[in-house]
Amino acid sequence: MMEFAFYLVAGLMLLSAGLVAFRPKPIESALWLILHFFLTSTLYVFIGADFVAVVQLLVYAGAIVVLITFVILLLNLNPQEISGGESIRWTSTVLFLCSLGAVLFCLHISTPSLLEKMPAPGSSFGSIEAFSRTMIQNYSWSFEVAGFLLLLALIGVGLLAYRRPSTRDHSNIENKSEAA
Amino acid sequence: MVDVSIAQLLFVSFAIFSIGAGGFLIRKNAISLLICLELMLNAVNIAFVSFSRLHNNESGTVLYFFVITVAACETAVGLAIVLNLFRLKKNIRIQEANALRG
Amino acid sequence: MLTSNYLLLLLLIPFVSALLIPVLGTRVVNAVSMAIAGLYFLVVLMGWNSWNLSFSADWYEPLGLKYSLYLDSYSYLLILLSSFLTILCLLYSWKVVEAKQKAYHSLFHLLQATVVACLLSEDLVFFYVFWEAMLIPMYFIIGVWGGPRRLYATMKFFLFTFSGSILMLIGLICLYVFFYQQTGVWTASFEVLREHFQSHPLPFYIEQLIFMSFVVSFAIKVPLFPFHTWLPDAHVEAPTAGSVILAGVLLKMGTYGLMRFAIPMFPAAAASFATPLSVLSVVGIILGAVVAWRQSDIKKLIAYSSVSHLGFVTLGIFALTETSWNGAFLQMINHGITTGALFLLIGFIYDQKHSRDIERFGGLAKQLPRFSLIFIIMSLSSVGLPGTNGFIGEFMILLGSFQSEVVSKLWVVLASTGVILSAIYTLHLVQKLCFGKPAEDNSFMKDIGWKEYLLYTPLVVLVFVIGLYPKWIIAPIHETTSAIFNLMPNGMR
Amino acid sequence: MMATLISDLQLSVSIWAWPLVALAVVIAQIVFQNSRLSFLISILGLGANLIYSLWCFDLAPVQALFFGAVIFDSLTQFLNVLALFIALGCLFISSPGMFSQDNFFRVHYEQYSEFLVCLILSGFGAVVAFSANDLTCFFLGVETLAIGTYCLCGFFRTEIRSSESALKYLFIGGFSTVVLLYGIAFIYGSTGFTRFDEISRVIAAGDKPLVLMAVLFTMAGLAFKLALVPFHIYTPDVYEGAPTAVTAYLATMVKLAAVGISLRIFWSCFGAVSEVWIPFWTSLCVASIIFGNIAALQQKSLKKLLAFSSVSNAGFLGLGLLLADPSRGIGFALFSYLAIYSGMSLGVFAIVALLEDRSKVFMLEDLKGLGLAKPLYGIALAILVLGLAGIPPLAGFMIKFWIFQQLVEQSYFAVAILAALGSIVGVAYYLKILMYLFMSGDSDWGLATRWSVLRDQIFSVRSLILAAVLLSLIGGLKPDFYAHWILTTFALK
Amino acid sequence: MDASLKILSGVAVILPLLGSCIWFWAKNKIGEKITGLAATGTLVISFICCLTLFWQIESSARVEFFSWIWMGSSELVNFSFLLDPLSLALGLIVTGVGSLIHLYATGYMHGDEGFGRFFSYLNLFIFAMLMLIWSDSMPGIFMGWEGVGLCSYLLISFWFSDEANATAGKKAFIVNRVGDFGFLVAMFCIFKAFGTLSIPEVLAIVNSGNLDIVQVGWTQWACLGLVLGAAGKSAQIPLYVWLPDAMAGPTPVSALIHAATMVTAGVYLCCRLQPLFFLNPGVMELIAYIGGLTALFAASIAIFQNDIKKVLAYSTISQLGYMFLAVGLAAPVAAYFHLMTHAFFKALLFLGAGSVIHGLHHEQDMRKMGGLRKQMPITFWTMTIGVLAIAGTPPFAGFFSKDEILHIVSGSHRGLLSNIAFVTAFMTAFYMGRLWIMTFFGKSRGHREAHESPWSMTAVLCVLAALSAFGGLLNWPELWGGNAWLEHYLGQVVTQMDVGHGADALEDSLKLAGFSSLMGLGALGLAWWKYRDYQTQDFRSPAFNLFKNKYYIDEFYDAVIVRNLKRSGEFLWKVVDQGILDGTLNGLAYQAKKTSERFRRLQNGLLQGYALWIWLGVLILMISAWSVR
Repeated sequence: MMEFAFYLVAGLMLLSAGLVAFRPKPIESALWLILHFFLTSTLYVFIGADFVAVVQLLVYAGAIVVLITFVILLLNLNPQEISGGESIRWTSTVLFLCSLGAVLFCLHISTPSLLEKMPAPGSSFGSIEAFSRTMIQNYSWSFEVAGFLLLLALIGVGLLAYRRPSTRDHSNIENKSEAA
Repeated sequence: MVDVSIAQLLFVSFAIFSIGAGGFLIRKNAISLLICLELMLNAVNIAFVSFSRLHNNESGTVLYFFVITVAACETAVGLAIVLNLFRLKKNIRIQEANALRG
Repeated sequence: MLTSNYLLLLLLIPFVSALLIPVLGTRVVNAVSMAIAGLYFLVVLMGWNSWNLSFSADWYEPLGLKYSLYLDSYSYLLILLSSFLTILCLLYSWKVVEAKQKAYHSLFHLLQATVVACLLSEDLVFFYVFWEAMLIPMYFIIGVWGGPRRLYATMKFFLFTFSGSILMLIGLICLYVFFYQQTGVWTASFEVLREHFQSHPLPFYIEQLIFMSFVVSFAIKVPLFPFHTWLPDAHVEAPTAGSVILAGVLLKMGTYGLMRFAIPMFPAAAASFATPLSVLSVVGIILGAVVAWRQSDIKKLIAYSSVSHLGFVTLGIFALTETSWNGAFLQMINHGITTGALFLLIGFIYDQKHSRDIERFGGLAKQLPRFSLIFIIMSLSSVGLPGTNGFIGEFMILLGSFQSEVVSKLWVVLASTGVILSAIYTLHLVQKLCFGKPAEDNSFMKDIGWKEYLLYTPLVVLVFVIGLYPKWIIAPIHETTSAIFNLMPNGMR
Repeated sequence: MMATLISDLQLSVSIWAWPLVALAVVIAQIVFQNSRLSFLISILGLGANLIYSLWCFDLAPVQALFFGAVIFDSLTQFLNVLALFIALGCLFISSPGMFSQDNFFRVHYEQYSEFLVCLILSGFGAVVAFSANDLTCFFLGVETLAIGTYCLCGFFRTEIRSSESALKYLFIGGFSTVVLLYGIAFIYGSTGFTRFDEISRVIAAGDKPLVLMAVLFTMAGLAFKLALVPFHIYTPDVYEGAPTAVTAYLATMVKLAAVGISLRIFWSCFGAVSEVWIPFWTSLCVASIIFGNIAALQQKSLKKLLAFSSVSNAGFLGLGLLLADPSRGIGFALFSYLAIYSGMSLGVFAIVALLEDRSKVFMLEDLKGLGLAKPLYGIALAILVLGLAGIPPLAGFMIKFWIFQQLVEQSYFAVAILAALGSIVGVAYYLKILMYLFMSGDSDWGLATRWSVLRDQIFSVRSLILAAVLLSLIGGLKPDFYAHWILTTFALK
Repeated sequence: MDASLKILSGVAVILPLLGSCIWFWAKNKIGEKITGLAATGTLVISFICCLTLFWQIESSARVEFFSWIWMGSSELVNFSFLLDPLSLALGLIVTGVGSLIHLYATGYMHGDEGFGRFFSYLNLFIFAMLMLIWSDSMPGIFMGWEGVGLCSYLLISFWFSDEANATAGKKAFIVNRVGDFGFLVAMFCIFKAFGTLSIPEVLAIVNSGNLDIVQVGWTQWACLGLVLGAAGKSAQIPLYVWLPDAMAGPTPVSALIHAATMVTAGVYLCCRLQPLFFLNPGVMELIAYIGGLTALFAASIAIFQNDIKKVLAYSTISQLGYMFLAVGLAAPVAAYFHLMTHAFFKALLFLGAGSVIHGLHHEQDMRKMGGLRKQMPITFWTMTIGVLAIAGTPPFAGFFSKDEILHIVSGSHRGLLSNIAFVTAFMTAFYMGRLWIMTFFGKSRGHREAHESPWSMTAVLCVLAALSAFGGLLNWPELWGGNAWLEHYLGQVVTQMDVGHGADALEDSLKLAGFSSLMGLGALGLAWWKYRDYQTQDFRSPAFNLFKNKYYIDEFYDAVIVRNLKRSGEFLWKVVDQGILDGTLNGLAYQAKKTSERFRRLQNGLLQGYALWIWLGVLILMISAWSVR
């Protein structure tokens, strides 16, 4: 039963992934992405990583996708902007290469030791406590670095997107640079 | 709690990655590319979590966390850049961003 | 007797002057650099008969690289030649080169410096370093002050030579590393390596490979057929003084390398390659001569004649007999004198008429008798007329090669036909240039004056002094030759 | 536990001083809103860090800090010093815009402080990466570096080229990040650990099924950072579009981090299975040397040409990495190459930054006559370029020489020869730059740059150029000063 | 004694050298007359030196000066002279005839702008010639050998403004170079065989007789090389072609260099190294046949020449053929004897011709002459003597020398050769007669008023006439009660084939002499009959075109050798050098550029294209990993 459920979820994941990747409108893909993340968290539940599943929902579906959607709406792209019908040759090449990659991948990982079922995890696996202990102890340094990474991202975004009101003659610079 | 083999999980992960890669390679506007990037990172995350399960330790989970952190940052910066480019070019068609060719 | 600091002096004077000249005032550049060159020539003369000096200082100790200098008569004579020719070149360029004089003079001194450093170095890596560094000043001299197609020519010159020497680099690194692996000591000192690899020879095919890597690099510089095609272009495009140095000094570095490094290091391999290499030399002799005959550009003609002459030299070298080596080395110097003089002479008329087309001249013997006299004398010395220096060299080379065990007599006889061919193209040149009806538009040309006398007299004198009493120069050459041959295995002698 | 934490902090000051400087800049910016002040702070902070880390450069046995997440050994310290030098250099290169009255620069340099923070924090990322003893640190460091550079590339945000380069770098970088993440996932998956020492222990213990995948994906990811063929494909565009200071940063800092982390991954983790990855890695490096040099031949844009040259140099770096098995203590070639190459390319990019005109692409033709109009810049550029080409007696030659030497020593003969051939091709385009500099005949060097007003009072950049030139000269003529440092640092023989 | 020898020979050699250096510049300073006389004076002095040497040295002497080529291992070559009958006799002739001709030239070259240059070359020639005949080492000889070649080159193209002269000079030098090539190879072989190049040592080894087969083999090659060299210098088949063109030079030059002295160097060399040739009878045979053929060949051409100097040139070749014939038949003395007499009468003839030309303002075509008997009597009479001498009419010099050669030939029982010799003798007499008659008899054919030459020329003519009249006394055969002085004198160094003694031998020789002299007179008579009232007609039937065109040999050489050499030059330059070698290089460069261009186009600026590349890289890695696994 559970087996079937797993396969079902996996199949749905692939399907949703396909929709995410190949729906013409970005907004659609964003929405499909949310579904995909839901399915992913289900998968995590299946393999017993409950906490991860929660985080997946909160952070990914909650934060990132919303951010993306927001930007999409902000840009409110006109249809001819997004209807980038890609040439079929290009598509087929890429799809071929990707499937080739998948096949190779399978060839590489198909060794008996990997094919047998995974042993049942320890009782504490996936629990918040175990996770946070590991995180705080062994990975404290990485944690700090991650903090600085976020700071960097913040400032970087400011560098790229933020404009001081004091800036006077923007427009002409832009025109100039477009002309260039 | 199902018992599956790591190979199956890896296959799922890599299949999603391939799909994401495919989308990444053929979509025409920058936002979709970002989305596909997210898809791929998610695929990697599946691998991490599965391995974490396989080895029955939390390191994989930790990696998962850092990956989503990075994903968030990349998305943010990426969106900022896309915004900027949109300001400059009034479109975000990737194939038109080729001022540096040759 | 001079101390080993003398070598440092030899090395440093040109380097310092190369750095000094750019900061001088434009007005005095000519004079000062001439003065330095003259001074340097005197300093070099001072060292006559005091060779076998050596000097050594750590360059990079952990890998056993040393600035180790060694002065034997070979390197001494070439240094003498190059300093001598440098004076003449600067003297020639006195009123001729007006553009960017500082850079010009500085580059000539730099070239001198690199050449001297290359000749003095006993450490293989050090030798290689300056062997390559030599290219840079020449690259600029041709490229900046050269003719219309100078960019192509200088690029060809640089790349051609560089690609050869890269192979040599791999070869010498192999030696250097093998020695380390066998003894646990890092050194690139030629003497040490040679002794070691003669007592503990490498597998023969490896010896041959490394030897060939050296030979290819040197052969490109010489240039030996079929690597000679850069030479005509470089000569045609180079400014006169550049051609003189190129022909007089740079080409000699190749043969010098063969005699001083490649063959002493691997005599057996050399013997095993003697036949193909001497055949190439003979081909070079004949091809150079016959092609030279067909040229209408005078400089190109002389360039091809250089190919032919240096074919004699390499033949003498690969014949591996003492006589032929003495002859070969003497011929190197002769070629420096004669061809240098010819280039100077051609430059003299080129600067007046701005044409090198052989057909546009004629009857100069009437309008420029003094010029023609010197020109004919030099041509005869390049033909190898007995009594001039050319004969001694060619004669010793051919005689020695004929006695050699490793080279078949047939090739030597074929090479001797070069005597006929050289007469053909040289007399062709002389006739076109000096004889025949005077070309109507030569009338404005002026004959050589005191400056040119200053330029050519020493060369003419040398032609006859070496031609009639060569002992004074062969004796020192023979010292080194016999030293090298004494170190060769008995089979070689 | 607390005590160990504190002692670790004491030990690793030179690492976490980076983000401290960044924070200081942020605060200063918030308070004073003065980009010059922030510049001063960052210079002082990094300088202090540099002095400090040179001051207490201890060669104590390897210490793993922060529960073994960070490894603070001589490699970390050495690379940290280099990273500080590079960061300072790039700050210098980017500084002149501050003083510009020009509209373009005024607009962008209003956010100079953010620029500084990004630069410093990404530098911190680099340090974290090569000081990592743990997959997470490694990954986070690499990503910090990457994201920082994405932002830096887009610094001139009103300029399409700059934004585009940021866009490309981000997307392709993100793609490669995924690949790299797969590598990490497989490392973790095949061993179950994230600490390098444990990983290596497990891998050495016996063959794990996924190790091969781990090697392949990690290699792909790192090859992207190091810009090896075919993962170099983004370099020309990104280098072209990015602000020149950032280009310099990409060409030096990113490669530095990549080399450091590759050392750790390949030799510390995969040391036991070196026979698995060495063939792949070697072929990548050789491909980049040959491809990069050939591709550069026809480049008209200077920065793209330099991008390709950096590709070929990355190939040499990769070879150095191949030869730098720390367990056998033979990293000398790699480290000297890293140091000298970074110095030289910083110098080159500094000159480019001085001469360039952001409003259009910097073409090779724009160099025409520079050597005559501004001889000092011309000569400096010539020296640096010749250094990159590896012409003796410059430092560029010595580092290549050591690479070749170790290749031969570990008997990678074919690799050595291929690399040599590649560098022959390379010389051609470096010489082309010299041609444009000196041989274009006309001295009307008319590249109207926005900085022409203040070009002559930029002390910082000129001092940087001077330093690079001196490094390139002295490093060749007297290599001891850095070689000894490296040797003692790594206790190499 | 030795010191005096050294000084004498040194002076004899050095004076002309110094002279040549001086006259080149001096003429403008000190004027023509003094220059000419001084130049002649130097020659006279060295002639006197030679005479004294001739008296002082009874058998032979070596005079060492200083070492020349020093090969490091051993003193190889010295500047040192070997003064023995061979060299002394020839030295006398060179300096003697030389000084006469210098004197003549002062008159002949009067008013030429290159006057000083001319004498300096002439002196230089004497120097080189003395080096040639006196040096005791092969390279020494070679130095002189090439030196005379150089001088002949310079003198032939003396009036260089005319392209033809320059070309002729070039031709002479290059053809000689071919010979010199043989000489060089010969030297190498000799050194290979004996380890020395000093002639006395070589001859000593050869005469000692203990040679192994290898050495003999080398000597054979050496001899062949020497034959080539001699053929080049002495204008024998196949290298005679330069001599006729050499007539482009001033007439005194033709007389001195191309008749009396230089061209005989080959003969001298063969006599000098006679023992070496004795080792190789085959080569001797070759020499004999070359000589015979050349004699006949050249004579047959001479009959049909109209340029007076060309006739003499071909006759010179043919006479040289006689000498080679003698040498080949191991009769060096005879050869030498003929060499000397020939030097006299041929110089006389040339100078006579020169005086005619001079008198006719540089008209050389015999068809435009005629009837000069009255206008230039001295020239006429002296020429007459010369003609009689060369025609071999007793008792003039030519008679004895030629007769001796004929005698030897007929004695050597080689039917072909003896026939050739006799026919040639007949032809010689005929064409000389033709020349004589066409020039001096009949009526004058359209030339302007001729005048007798100045005393300096006529005087010389007289002296030479005397010499060629009585030169035969030098070697009055013993058979005819003479003392055969020359034979004994040279006998010290060379060995002459014995021609027999006794009554029957006498009878034979007398028969022979009578026959040959009658033949000569007959030929002259024939010529008189044919040409006495010569207008403009000559042998007109096309059957003679072959002879008129000198057997088309020049054309043949041009077509076969020169053209092909040129063509191969073009080929090597255009095809091999620029086509293959440079082509390969430029091709490589071009390919590199094209590849680079492709790579550049590969940077199409499309982000996803780049991503695809990276993806491909990953795939490639995976595939290769899979395939190696």
